[in-house]
Amino acid sequence: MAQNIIVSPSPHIYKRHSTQSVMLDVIIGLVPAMIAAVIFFRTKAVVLTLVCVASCCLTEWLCNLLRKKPNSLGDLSAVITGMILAFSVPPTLPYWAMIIGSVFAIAIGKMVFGGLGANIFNPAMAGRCFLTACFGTMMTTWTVPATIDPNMPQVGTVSQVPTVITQATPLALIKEVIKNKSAEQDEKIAAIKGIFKNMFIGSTGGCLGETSSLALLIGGVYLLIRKTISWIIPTAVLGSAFICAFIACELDPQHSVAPWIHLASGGLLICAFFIATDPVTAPLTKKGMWIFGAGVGALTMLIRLVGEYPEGVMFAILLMNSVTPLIDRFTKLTPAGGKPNA
Amino acid sequence: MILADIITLWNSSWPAGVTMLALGVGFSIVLLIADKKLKVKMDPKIEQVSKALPGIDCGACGFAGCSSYAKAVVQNPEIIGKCAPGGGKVSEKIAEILSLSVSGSDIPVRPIVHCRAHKDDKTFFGQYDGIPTCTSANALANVQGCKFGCLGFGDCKASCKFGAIKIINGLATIDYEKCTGCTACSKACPQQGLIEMVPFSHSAMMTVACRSQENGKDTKAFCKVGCIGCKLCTKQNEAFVMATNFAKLDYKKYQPGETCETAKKKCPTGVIIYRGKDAPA
Amino acid sequence: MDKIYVLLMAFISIVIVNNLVFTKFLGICPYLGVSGRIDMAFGMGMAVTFVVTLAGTLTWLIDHFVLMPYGLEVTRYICYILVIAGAVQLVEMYLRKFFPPLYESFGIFLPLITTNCAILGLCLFINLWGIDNFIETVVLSFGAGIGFTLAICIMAGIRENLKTADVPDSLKGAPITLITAGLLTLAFMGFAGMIK
Amino acid sequence: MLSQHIGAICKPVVNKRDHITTGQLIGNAEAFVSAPIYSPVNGTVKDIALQSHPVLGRAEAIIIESDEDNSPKQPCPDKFSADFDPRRFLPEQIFDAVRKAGIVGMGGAGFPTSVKIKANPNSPINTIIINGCECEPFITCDYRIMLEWTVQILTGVSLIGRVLNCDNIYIAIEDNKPDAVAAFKQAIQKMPSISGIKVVAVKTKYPQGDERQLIKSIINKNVPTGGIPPMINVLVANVATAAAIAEAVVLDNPLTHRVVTISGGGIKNPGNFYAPVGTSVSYLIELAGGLNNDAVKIILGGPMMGFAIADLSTPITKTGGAITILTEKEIGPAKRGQTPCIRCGRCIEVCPMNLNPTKIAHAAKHNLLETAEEYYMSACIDCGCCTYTCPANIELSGFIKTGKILVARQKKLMPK
Amino acid sequence: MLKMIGHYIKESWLLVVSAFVFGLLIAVTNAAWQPKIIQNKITKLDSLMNVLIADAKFELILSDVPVETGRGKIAKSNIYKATASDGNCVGFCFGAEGSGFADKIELVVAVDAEFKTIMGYSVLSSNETPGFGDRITQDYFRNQFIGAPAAILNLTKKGDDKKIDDEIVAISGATVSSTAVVDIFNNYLKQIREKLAGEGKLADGK
Amino acid sequence: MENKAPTVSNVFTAGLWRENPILRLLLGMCPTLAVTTAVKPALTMGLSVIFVLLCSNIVVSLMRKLLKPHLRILMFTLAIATFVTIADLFLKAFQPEMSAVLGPYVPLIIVNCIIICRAEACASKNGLFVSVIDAIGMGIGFTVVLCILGGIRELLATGMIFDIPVMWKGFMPLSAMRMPVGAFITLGLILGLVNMLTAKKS
Repeated sequence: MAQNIIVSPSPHIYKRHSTQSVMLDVIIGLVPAMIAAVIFFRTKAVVLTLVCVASCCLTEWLCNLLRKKPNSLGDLSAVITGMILAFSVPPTLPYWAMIIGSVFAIAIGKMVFGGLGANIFNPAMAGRCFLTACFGTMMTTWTVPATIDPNMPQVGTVSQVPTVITQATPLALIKEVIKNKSAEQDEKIAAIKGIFKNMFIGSTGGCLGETSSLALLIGGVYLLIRKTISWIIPTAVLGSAFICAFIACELDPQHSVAPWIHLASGGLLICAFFIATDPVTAPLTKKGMWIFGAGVGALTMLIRLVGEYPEGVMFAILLMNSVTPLIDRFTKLTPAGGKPNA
Repeated sequence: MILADIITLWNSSWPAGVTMLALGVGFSIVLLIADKKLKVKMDPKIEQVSKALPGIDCGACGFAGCSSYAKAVVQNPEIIGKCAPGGGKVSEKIAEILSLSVSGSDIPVRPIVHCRAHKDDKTFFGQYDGIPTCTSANALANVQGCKFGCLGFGDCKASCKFGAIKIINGLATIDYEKCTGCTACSKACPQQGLIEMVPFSHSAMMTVACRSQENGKDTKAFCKVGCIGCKLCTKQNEAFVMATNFAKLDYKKYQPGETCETAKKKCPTGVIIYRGKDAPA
Repeated sequence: MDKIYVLLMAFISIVIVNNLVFTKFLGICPYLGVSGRIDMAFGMGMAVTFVVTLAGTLTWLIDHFVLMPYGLEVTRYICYILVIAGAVQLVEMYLRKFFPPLYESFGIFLPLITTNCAILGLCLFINLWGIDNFIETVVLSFGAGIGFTLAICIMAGIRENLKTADVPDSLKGAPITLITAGLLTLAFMGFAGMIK
Repeated sequence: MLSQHIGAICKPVVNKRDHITTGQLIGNAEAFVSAPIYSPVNGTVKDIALQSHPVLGRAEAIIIESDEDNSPKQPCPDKFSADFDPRRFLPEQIFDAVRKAGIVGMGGAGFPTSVKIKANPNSPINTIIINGCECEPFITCDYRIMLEWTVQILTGVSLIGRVLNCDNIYIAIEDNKPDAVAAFKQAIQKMPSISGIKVVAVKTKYPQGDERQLIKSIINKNVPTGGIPPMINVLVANVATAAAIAEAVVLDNPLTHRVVTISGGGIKNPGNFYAPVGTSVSYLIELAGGLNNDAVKIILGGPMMGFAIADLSTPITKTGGAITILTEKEIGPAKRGQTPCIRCGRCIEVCPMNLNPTKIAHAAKHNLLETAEEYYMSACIDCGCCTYTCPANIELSGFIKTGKILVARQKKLMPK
Repeated sequence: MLKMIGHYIKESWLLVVSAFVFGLLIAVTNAAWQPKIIQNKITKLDSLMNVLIADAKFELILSDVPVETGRGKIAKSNIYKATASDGNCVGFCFGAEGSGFADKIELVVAVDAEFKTIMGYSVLSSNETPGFGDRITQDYFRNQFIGAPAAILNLTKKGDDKKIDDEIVAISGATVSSTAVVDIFNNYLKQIREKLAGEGKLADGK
Repeated sequence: MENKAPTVSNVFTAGLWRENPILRLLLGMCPTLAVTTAVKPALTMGLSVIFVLLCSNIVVSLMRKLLKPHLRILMFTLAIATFVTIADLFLKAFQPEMSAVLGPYVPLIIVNCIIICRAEACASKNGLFVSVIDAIGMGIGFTVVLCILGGIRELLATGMIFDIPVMWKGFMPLSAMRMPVGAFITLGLILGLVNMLTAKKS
């Protein structure tokens, strides 16, 4: 009988899309932020991102080689990890530190769990956390974007220019206001309020890809339109962060800034659209997504307002990642017909 | 002088000694009473296993203490070998206790695969392109011609905790040196009766390695080495009995001897073979 | 009010910021061992919470009313371990005899706890921190138990997911659990500095 | 083929080399949940042996060699007229006729219809839904008979209503078949004796033909998980079944033939055929012009839930309404291989049963049957939507099916 | 009853005897090494204080002084008086503690005899984050305190860390730890001064 | 297998590799993680464990014939706690710095499963000589792993070993290695490596 006849379980037809196409969408969504980063940080942004993506891919390739598994670079997830990691570090970070972060992100954050789909924590955020733990000072030193100061040190000159011109990020300023109840607070709050427009466009000090709210919003809307991400998580993250910031503002208007400044600053937008929506590490069910998003938003604000670090996104993401299995478990779906024998 | 030293020492240290003494006395009483009054009756097998375990309640096995693990391992022998402090010796001991309880006698029970068809011996209609496990494949028709033989995807191999099963060219083959008779493979195999637990009264057991219920013609069409139900062997020795279109060996009646050898020789498809540790190749 | 604030802060601190598992490495053995399934982990956590509260309080009382007044500090460790072991054993028997369902759900974990260093560790830390307030001791002990429960439940949730993951063979079991715990400590770093 | 339906397997009542005629009883079983089998042709019993079966692999069958002078049976919709009155028949009469004719659910499950229409005083049926939704893409057999046998179907429908004493009847037809809807509406108007039959157009989407989905879309009720429609006083019957009932009751013909759709890119002349039950697939393929060169998959049933076969001597059964022959192009990207699950949740979105397929499938894959059951594996209806939609090409429904088999086996091994 | 006691003795004599023996063993060891342990503590404290106030002898003048460390918490502090070889009081040292980033920070603080200038501090124990908070043990941070006025200290983020005044420049990335140290100073200086003044031990306006 | 008289080298190497308490048996994790920020405390800890292990094995081995089953564990605990107290006093008296660094992890040796495990599995069944060898083997196995772990962490976190700088100039220390995360991940990877090696061997 015909040997070319295939026998397999049903179903016998499949939809025409793949993991790769889903990931490609995310990369496209990150492009506006990339463009903004290039505008503000010039070649530094390009090289940092390239270094990061390259080392992520290389690490993944090596890990697969070591495990004698087929190469999994094709799914593009390593590229996304590299991009997000690059976007979430200050542009001054030396390349070798970047490489350490990337290797940690892919090897420890992802490959030890069995590669894509099995990782419990968002690899990029794990990498960023590790970098913060290792090089705290470096991770909290930001250069002024090239658009503000054209003399900003270019690539390769970091070591030659002894004092890099630094500017605290809006978040760091906010933190200072909260922590030091000193006399200059009003002045500082005014300063923060003054740069809101800059923050929206992105010409403030900050992490590579996190400064421009506009670019991130464009990317996020693209993903939403393509239905690559669910609208629930961004809404929950931003909503709960807004509520927390609002409460803080009401309780202590002296030392807090308006909620929208919090939303527009730092990594909250990239988190809401690109990191928290990472399907691998977010809950599966709709209810779970609401809880997850709200948790991320609230924890971010908690750390920003009460904790030691100016930025709380990475910790909030990792913390919520860690409880994702529990959320999944407690938001278990009930079959359409109700629970059996109930 | 020395005496004075000793007295000072005694003076400074007797309270500690007495405290310990009191503690010792107190706890030994509590424990003795507990031992007497709160002893709970246990399944003798569980008790045996408990005794074999180190009893230090370290939790390394993932269970709540040694007694919990003992209980679990008796119910589900597949989780044998989780006691890290005890190591291999304890696992062996538990396996011994459990395998005794399976056979109920001193004769060890070991699995026999009732199929001897390798890939080249079988007829296939098409290519199977589904989940590569026997259970999945068995749910479909036409994965291979013979519906009763070994599918060769290795569900049994995956279930074996001792690495005693190999799939050799599409046929599950048991390494009787490593096998402990835990019955996991016979439970994992989707083909009914294909892997059967057999009392190994001898180190090499004769067997009719086929369970095809097809009539002889179809069996022949599907497999080069199947039992065609010719009944020749049943005429030689009464341990051979007929089932639906195939002969099988009643292992309880089996005694190695001349007549069995004749039956083996007379079998037209050579489906009567030896299995076991000392099986001739 | 201030007192309550102090107690509350102490509680949050021991549960999150100074979590025994993540910062003091206490109770790692059961953390690796019993975190395979959520129900078991939760039972274990509850049992630990119960015992640690009991043990922390008892040892504090013994320390302050027996050992210190009579200058018997040198026998402290022995007293601690024996008190813990004894208390655990008694509770276990009591439960088994009078509350069998309760025993089934968390009593079976009790013998395991005697060798859990979280218990003895906490007693020692309370001693080291020089806590001389009875209520604070109770709160700290209870909080330590809750912290352990939190940590082990999170881990159990993660491990249930990891069961179906393609973790490299050599990393299966304890290694991957340790690495996960490492990443968890990274995450918990975020809470640092929240408690003054 | 003696295993044609759910329930007790029939025993042959003829012997090797017997000569039999069309409509002669050849297999029967005493059990309640069963249906007799009749010969569709005149011929000689060649053998009683194991034969390929789409589900069971090999099953006992009566192999009949057809006589040469066999004149094929023709469908008989013209024997039914609009002035039919179901009150001519007593409920018991209808029941007996259905039981005797060996009618089973012809939509796919093959549950003996006689059992289904046996009135149960504990849960009286108050709604009857006649399922005119094709169960899967590619299949058009129900559509054809709805257009051509409209009156016969309505006769059958009214008989079901009569036997269950229920006149709240819906005929559900997908909204991409307006002509079928119109045909029924027209026919109903012409039939004075029947009342209470409503024709409903439902959304065209897979798996609309599943009885649970149908009940949900028509009367917005959920069948309890693990339960059956009668639990919420609903009966669902396929249009072909209704037609067969009409034939059995009015003309006293046993069920020996059915309409089979042969379709897909792999066949030369796709179409619907009125074929004797038990005809081999190879014969039908020949009838439809033979296979194209690029045919790679032969499926008994539709592409979503059908059974792929390779042995073309497999006969069709009472339940098998279609043979689908797919080319590699039609199959889609399956050949690209599986990639890891990225937990995107698309399978959850499409699951008609509101389950968590990825969780269940992964648990089943790793033999964590308890976990799989915790996530209600048994509620899965095997529709295959999850596998269809998975971007990682994971055979979710395959794993779930395997898991269900394992659970069933485990229950068998450890009776409690 | 007697039988039970007999049974008991038979079962557990070994335990009881060894408990007693072990108890004695510990006690003897303790008796032998305890003086050394106490000496160690004193030596450590002395050496720490000696770094702060060189060439002085230290004498415990007040022990277990209750100090409020904020939010109603009470800590106990020992105060030592430093006497130079000429017999003059050259300053005071006291133990001080407060909550740091991760755990308690314990310091030894030295002030001059008039309680006007800080003479420095040493870290007795801390469990601060390595690389950040644990820099409170490093000289560049500690030196800011030497010579600073024994009044309220302020913490700033930027400034000259070489200048000696009441402005303390925080360790970058470790604001909490820096704040903790400054808070300890602000807390203790006031309370200890009051205590000493109250006891009349302060060499005021000499 | 258990009937064979264990040879000295057999017993000794068991602790070093085949049944290494940390790498293979996963016992005594708390000190392994907590005290390995550097080599020195790791070594101190290891030596303390060797001492306690040795003493308790000797005592248990001597008394093994007198032990009553249900009082056995209590007896072990008592002996172990005693020796731990002695070790603690010794450190306080002669290594005050290390004692401060190790803090409560020294008394926590009491609940270190290695010791009670060896008492139960080896000393209560074997003679004095075997028990002593076993204790030394196990203790050294424990210490070596502790030192390796401490070494890796100290090297990466500070660029030093035994407080002597060994890394190249300009090396940026990875301070995360000194934090808990470093401990967990390093040990996890080492365990993975060991599993890989053993899998290859067999």
